[in-house]
Amino acid sequence: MSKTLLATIKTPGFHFPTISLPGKSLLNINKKMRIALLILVPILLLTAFSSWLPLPGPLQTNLRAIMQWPSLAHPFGTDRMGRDVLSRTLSGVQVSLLVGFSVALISTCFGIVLGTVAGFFGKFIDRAIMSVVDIFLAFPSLLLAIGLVSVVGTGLWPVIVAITLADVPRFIRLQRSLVLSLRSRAYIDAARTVKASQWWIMRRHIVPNTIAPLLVTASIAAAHAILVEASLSFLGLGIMPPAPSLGNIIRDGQTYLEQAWWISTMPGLVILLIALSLHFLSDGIREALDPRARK
Amino acid sequence: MLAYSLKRLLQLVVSTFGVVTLVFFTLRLIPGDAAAALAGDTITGEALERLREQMGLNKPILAQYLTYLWDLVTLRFGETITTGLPISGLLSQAFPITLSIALATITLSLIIAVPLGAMAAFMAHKGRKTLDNLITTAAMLADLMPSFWTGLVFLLFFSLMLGLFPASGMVSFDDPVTFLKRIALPVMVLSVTQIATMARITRTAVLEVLSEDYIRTARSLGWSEVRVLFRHALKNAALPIVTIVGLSFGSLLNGTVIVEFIFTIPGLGSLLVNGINSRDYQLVQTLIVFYALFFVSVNLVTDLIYKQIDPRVQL
Amino acid sequence: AQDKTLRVRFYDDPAGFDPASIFRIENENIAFNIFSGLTTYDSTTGKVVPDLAESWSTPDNITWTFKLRHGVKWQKGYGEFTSADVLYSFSRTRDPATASPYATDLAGIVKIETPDDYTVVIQLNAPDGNFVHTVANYHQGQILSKKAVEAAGKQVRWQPVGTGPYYLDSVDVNSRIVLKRHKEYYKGPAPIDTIVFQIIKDEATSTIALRKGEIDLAMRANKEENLQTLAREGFKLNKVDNYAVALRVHNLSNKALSDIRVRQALAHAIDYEAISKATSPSLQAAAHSMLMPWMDVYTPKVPRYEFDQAKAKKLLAEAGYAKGLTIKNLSTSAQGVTEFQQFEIDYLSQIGVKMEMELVDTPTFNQRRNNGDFDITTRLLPAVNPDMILFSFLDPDNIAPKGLNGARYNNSKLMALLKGAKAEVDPSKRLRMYEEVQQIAMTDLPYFPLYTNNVVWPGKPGVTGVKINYLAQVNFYEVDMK
Amino acid sequence: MTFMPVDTETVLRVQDLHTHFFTDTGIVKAVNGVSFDLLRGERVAIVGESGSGKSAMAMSLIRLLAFPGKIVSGRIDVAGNEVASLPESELNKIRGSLVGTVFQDPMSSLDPVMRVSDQMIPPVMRHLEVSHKEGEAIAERWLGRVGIPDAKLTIRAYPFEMSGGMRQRVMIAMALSCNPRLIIADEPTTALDVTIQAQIVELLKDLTAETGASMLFVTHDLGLVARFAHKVGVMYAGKLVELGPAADVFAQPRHPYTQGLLRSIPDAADGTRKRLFQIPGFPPDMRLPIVGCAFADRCAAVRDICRTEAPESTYRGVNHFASCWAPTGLDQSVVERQVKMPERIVEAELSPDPVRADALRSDVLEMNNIHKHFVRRSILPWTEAKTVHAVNGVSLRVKRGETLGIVGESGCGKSTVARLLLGLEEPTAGEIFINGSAQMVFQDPYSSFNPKMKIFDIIEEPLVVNGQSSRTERADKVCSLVSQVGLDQSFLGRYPNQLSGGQRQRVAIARALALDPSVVVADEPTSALDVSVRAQIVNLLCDLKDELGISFVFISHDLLTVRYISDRIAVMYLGEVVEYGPAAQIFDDPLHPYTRALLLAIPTPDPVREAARKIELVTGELPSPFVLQKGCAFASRCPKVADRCRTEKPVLRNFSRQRETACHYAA
Ligand SMILES: Nc1ncnc2c1ncn2[C@@H]1O[C@H](COP(=O)(O)OP(=O)(O)OP(=O)(O)O)[C@@H](O)[C@H]1O
Ligand SMILES: Nc1ncnc2c1ncn2[C@@H]1O[C@H](COP(=O)(O)OP(=O)(O)OP(=O)(O)O)[C@@H](O)[C@H]1O
Ligand SMILES: [Mg+2]
Ligand SMILES: [Mg+2]
Repeated sequence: MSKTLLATIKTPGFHFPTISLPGKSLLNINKKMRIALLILVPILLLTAFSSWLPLPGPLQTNLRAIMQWPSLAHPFGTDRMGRDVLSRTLSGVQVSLLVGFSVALISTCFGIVLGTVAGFFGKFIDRAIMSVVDIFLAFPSLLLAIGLVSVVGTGLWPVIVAITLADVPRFIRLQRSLVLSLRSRAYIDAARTVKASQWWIMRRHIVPNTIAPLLVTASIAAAHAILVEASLSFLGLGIMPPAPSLGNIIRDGQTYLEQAWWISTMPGLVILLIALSLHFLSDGIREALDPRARK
Repeated sequence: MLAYSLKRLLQLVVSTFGVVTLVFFTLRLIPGDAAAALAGDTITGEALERLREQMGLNKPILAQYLTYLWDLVTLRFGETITTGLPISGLLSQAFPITLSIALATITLSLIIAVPLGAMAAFMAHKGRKTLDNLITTAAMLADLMPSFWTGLVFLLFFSLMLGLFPASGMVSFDDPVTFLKRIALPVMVLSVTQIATMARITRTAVLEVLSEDYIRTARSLGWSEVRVLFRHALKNAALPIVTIVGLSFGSLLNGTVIVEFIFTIPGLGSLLVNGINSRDYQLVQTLIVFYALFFVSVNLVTDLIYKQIDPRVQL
Repeated sequence: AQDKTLRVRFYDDPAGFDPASIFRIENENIAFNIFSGLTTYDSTTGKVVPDLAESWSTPDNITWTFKLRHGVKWQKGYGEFTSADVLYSFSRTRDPATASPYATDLAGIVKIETPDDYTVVIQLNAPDGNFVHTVANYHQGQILSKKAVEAAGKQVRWQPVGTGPYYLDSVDVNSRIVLKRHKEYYKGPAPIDTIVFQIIKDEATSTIALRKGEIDLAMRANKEENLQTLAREGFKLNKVDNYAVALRVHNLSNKALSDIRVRQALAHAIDYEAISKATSPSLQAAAHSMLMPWMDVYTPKVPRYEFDQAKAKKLLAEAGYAKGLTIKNLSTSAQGVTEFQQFEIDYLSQIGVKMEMELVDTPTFNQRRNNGDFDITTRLLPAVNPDMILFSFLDPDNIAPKGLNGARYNNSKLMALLKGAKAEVDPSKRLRMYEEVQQIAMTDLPYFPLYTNNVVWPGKPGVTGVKINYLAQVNFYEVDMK
Repeated sequence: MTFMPVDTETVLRVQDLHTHFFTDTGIVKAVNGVSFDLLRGERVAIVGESGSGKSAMAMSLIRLLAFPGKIVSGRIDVAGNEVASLPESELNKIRGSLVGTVFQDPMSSLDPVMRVSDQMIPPVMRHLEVSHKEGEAIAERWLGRVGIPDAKLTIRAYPFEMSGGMRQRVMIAMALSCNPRLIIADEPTTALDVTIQAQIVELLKDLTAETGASMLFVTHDLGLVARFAHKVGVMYAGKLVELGPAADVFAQPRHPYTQGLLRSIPDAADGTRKRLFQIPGFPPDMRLPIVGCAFADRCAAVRDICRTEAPESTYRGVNHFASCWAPTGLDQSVVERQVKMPERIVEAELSPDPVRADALRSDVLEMNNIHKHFVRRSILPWTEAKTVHAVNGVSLRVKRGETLGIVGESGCGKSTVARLLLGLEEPTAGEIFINGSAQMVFQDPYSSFNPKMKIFDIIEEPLVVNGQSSRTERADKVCSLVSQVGLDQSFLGRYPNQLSGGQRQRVAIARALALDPSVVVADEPTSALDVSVRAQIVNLLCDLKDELGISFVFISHDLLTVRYISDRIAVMYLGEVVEYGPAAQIFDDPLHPYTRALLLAIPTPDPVREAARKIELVTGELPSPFVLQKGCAFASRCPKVADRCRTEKPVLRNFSRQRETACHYAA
């Protein structure tokens, strides 16, 4: 009898009332994610296929088309060097998203590992990790950024590393506090009573339940990273032109705010859209991950 | 209480030592030194060497480290390498400025953000989503404004067009009105992001509290919703707000470089960046010790405020 | 009459005003107004004119006799200026204990004599026709009061005492420097009583401050868009053209760059004229020589490199780089990648040269540039003395890291000509020799002149007499305001 | 129906009240046409299944519904005020003054960051229009009246400085302080200990009688109803299906649901164990339209008309109304179907069959003089750390197939004993032997599941971590486990939140059985459950014990259930066992004064017996667990305390062959 039962578990006829894996079904349930994707997908598509668009390259200067108003030929106008702002924005989106996602991803990974270890094992390990975290928190992130840039030069990776270094302590703290609050949950005890190993408990019970709040923080961190990159480039530590990032386009265009507002405003709007959709996306995923929200 | 403070102080000493050591060696890992920093277009290599010697940069690193530690212990901050000015003097000039800007920013932000956040939470709690969405989205957008951008826009608008605030000038405490006018713009620029963060935190915290039982109790005693919101809900939601204020305070002390640059505010941020840019080891190290001290003091004060707000908090 | 106060934007940090260790042009400009030299530069023509020395003479460019002005008073009551102060000042700079980077500039002095209070005789180890530049009111040429220096002790850089038109009243390193006029200045008191230098670092803020009337004059503005706004609104753009030339330094120990055809190809590949015109017509112009047109030894008769990408490609192909090559350009992160450099990158990419920017922070940049640790980089040396430029850049004795010859250029023929020219007394012969030097340099192209720099000090229309000299400095004695 | 004018004696009149929650997934019709009157001084109890709309109805009365709840239609008249249509500001004048409210959880119902005085005095000042000083006097007087010893001092305290019972007293004092005419109490004692609960109930009873206030209180506990209420209203799916005088309803319930509810409680008087009555099925989804009688699907007396037409509320006796098509509800035949339960094992011990007795005599679990001390260190290094003697020398044995019940007040160390048994805590001293393995069923099944795991994974987990068998074998085992606890396999793919409370507890039990344990420790496994569901779980546990021969350790506040399920009982007080013996004997003849007080405090679901009973309450609060008592721990509250009790600690000693007690004067 039990053999046939097993078969029923595996057949599609078996009743799984709600989604279990991200996929088509996720889109169905979640309004927020749909809004987010509605914004994000077109931007990403445009970005990915920007070379197919009838636009000049992002680095292509044109001395005869300096600071032109937005027009059909240049939907976002042109900048001080006659480059097409749309084309630059699109390629800036790639860079900025890379920065944002890498920072969020790396920070989250470090946060999960170190925060979990600190919170779960407590005692000496906790104290050791947290005092290092405190040191990093008291350490001006700017100095880190400058140090890094001086040693390895400017570029994408130094920027990502610099921002990540400043973010990681926060993630560790967050994860630790989440773990601390989870550690006393009844289901952890329940797992202990069946002699589950520490490793198993961390992997199966603690970490999955910290993902949702971490995700929200990560999406904020991603949006912030895009901005911090802009500020770093203001200080000459970010991604350097002519390579465009949303940050440095805005920063460069900022000086022409009176003469040519579009140079910084248009990519600024794109950042806002991206951040908004990241926010919705993370919120949506969080809801989708939360079985409690399912009825 | 005193004992608690002492314990925190001990913590401080340990972590400061860590920070100091880290900073000392990080700084020296960075290529270029004070002499190189000073050298502009015109200085030759030979002259540089002479300068380096004069600045005491030729001594072995370990010797420099020990001297430095000893100076710290004996509370001698010394002089900057590049300008020969006493560091304590620079600090005592820059710190009050930064502090007042930070305080003003926090105050302004709290005054605006807390009612906004509370309103948003209240509306969300009542299911009236429009205003909540409006505030939440506005906060998100404000959070995303880079300060170099808002700085310029504010300058153009409030200073040039409306003529309300000066764009430059001495930052002096002699005349409070002038002083306030002078720091008004930087404070406004810094507040934009602070308001966004605080409003968001307030909203989340208040929203959580609003569904607590004791809120219902207060309502059942006949208090109006507004009174319940501001007397009961806010007080209970204060812990996360205080936490974020503490963190903001820390970041306002070292994270305002851009604003200080734009508005020519001679604060700690500029001091630090100048120090780093001119590789003035002495200055940077001292500043960082100062930061660490301040950081821990803010934490301490935050904890004490916790205790004040929520008597359940154990110190 | 009411006391006049001039408010001037100052864009850097005050770093002290000891001539022996002064750096950075803004600080130097203050020192320029506090101190005097034996000679100084005419603000308009750039010619060397008398200052503390009323006259001078030399029979052989080796022994120089200066007759000093009588009755010149030190600021802050330090009494009268005499030849002893000259002796003291020069000896102080030369003293290794002072560790002055400018000691080398005075290294040629063998002996200084002061036969009386108003005569100074200086003997050099080799003939130097341009020695009057060395003793001009600039760095090593500025004369200090012995008494004042000794009184100030370690704080000498913050307590400068000179004989110039203004004395230092107060410094707040964070926000401003206040100069007051020296009432006993030997030419008579300056028209303005107080000059307040306000520190405003951000260009945009400075422009707004000027437009709002918070300052009267901005020391140097370097953003074209701001200048246009100011001009439109009726501000006066006080200006000196061609103050210095920005040179691209080609490191000749780099394999590709050691090939003269590659260097010439780079020169042909970019339309420098168009870039300057398009991006900052008021701030820069295309350059064709290492020297400035206003220098007496300047010659336009040097090879020119027209914008011709076909030719550039051909030259590259001949040098064996038909497939292109990559060059690293060392630059400072403080400045970022300038628009000019972005254009260069774009133009060079069209002939298959990939110019990669190596951006490092300023101290690192300075260190590496001084050590000659780069493929190409940029250097701009403001100087009035042509020898200063030519020797610094071309003399093999000055090869990095010892000196500024970052290209590591070593051409004995050119050197012989240059040394000869420096010693030559006959003006026409001298000029011809300088011409030949310039021709060789522009053919070999160890350095390529990217553009000449203009300096603009925008100010209110009522501020008059802002004449910027070729060291980009303003003599505030001449400035007045309505 | 027309709305009748309210005479002076009628304090509350509710007429055809409809309250809906407008959620994203549909409109929850929580209250669906409720009408009743409440006279001056009358106490009405509202009982019913969880989710039947009791709270929604109660909160509607003063319009304190949480978003998205809304009163849709109906009239509510509180002493002449039309609450449903009153503007908010007018309503605020009624709240707190005309109507006082007491909520369920005393721990969370007081503002944690405000002193009692700041919460109590301002409403008094406002509603009675008195000065601060007078207000303070009034507040203190009320605190005194609710039995708070040092009112002047206590009023300065923060809620966290008080015990739960004290806090609930403060809540009551607050509710009464403005002389309300109506008190609404939503499960005012559910979160409290039996002994404290009894105190609070008596207090409310006395005070309402004294002030003439009427009272509406919501509860799950039918025993309480019997002790306390004049009238009972039974709610089911948003409707009052039965309403009548308490004695009448208990004696002659007319609605099948009421009848089922009353039968699902173990009978305190009955020595023999019958299988508890279970109401099958689940309450209807209140988002869907209900055709006919909402109870039809679960009703044994269902007939055709029930499925098409909803029954009106009809007269069934003096003031007694019920909504059912059947005149008397269930017929006897259904009721008789209750099965007899297996006999208690302790009796068997005395049986002559030597083989069986031998097998029974083997202990599966033995605890010898176990101590567990928690040290609470302050952050200050030199202040003395406080030690909680959570378990202070407990020795227990559980035999194979036996159920040991542990009862005792909150904080007496029951859970700690459970955790020690499972190895979740290390004992400070003493030894524990387990023959085989122990597993646990937690109080709140929901929180004992990882919300991110599916039921299948939850049950499978013990098998996986113990490296048992292959995937397929594990799946087999999981399937057989769920069917063992009476669940359908379709639940395996769900998440815990998609299950009802009873189903969750079944899952928890299935999981506990996965590793074939010899002992299952159940720490309050039914206290988070509904009365009717509780019966199912209790029945299930009894069945399992019988089928599998597993031993149980059953911890509960619910003494009736403990008595029903246990073979032997240990009564704990402040970390010690004060009485130990066969369940029936202890219940019938308690030896220790504490046991006696505990038993007296249990309300029985029988208004006649409750009315006849003279309730002697223990007074006073639990002593602090931080202070180790020198003499008998119960001395401070014991009615029979003598000098010897304060100086000499009584030890657990044999009283008779099967009974042990720790009292100097046990007779
Ligand atoms: N805030 C809310 N939002 C949506 N639905 C709600 C809300 N509060 C209650 N409900 C629904 O209204 C119905 C009645 O709930 P109510 O709280 O009145 O039940 P109850 O009888 O008090 O149950 P319990 O005994 O568990 O307290 C339930 O189906 C519940 O799911
Ligand atoms: N981890 C712990 N740290 C400190 N004290 C604890 C801890 N666990 C329990 N205690 C204390 O030990 C005592 C006994 O607690 P326990 O939970 O065993 O009581 P209980 O009888 O289960 O109560 P309840 O009926 O409320 O569940 C209490 O005073 C409690 O505060
Ligand atoms: Mg309820
Ligand atoms: Mg317990």
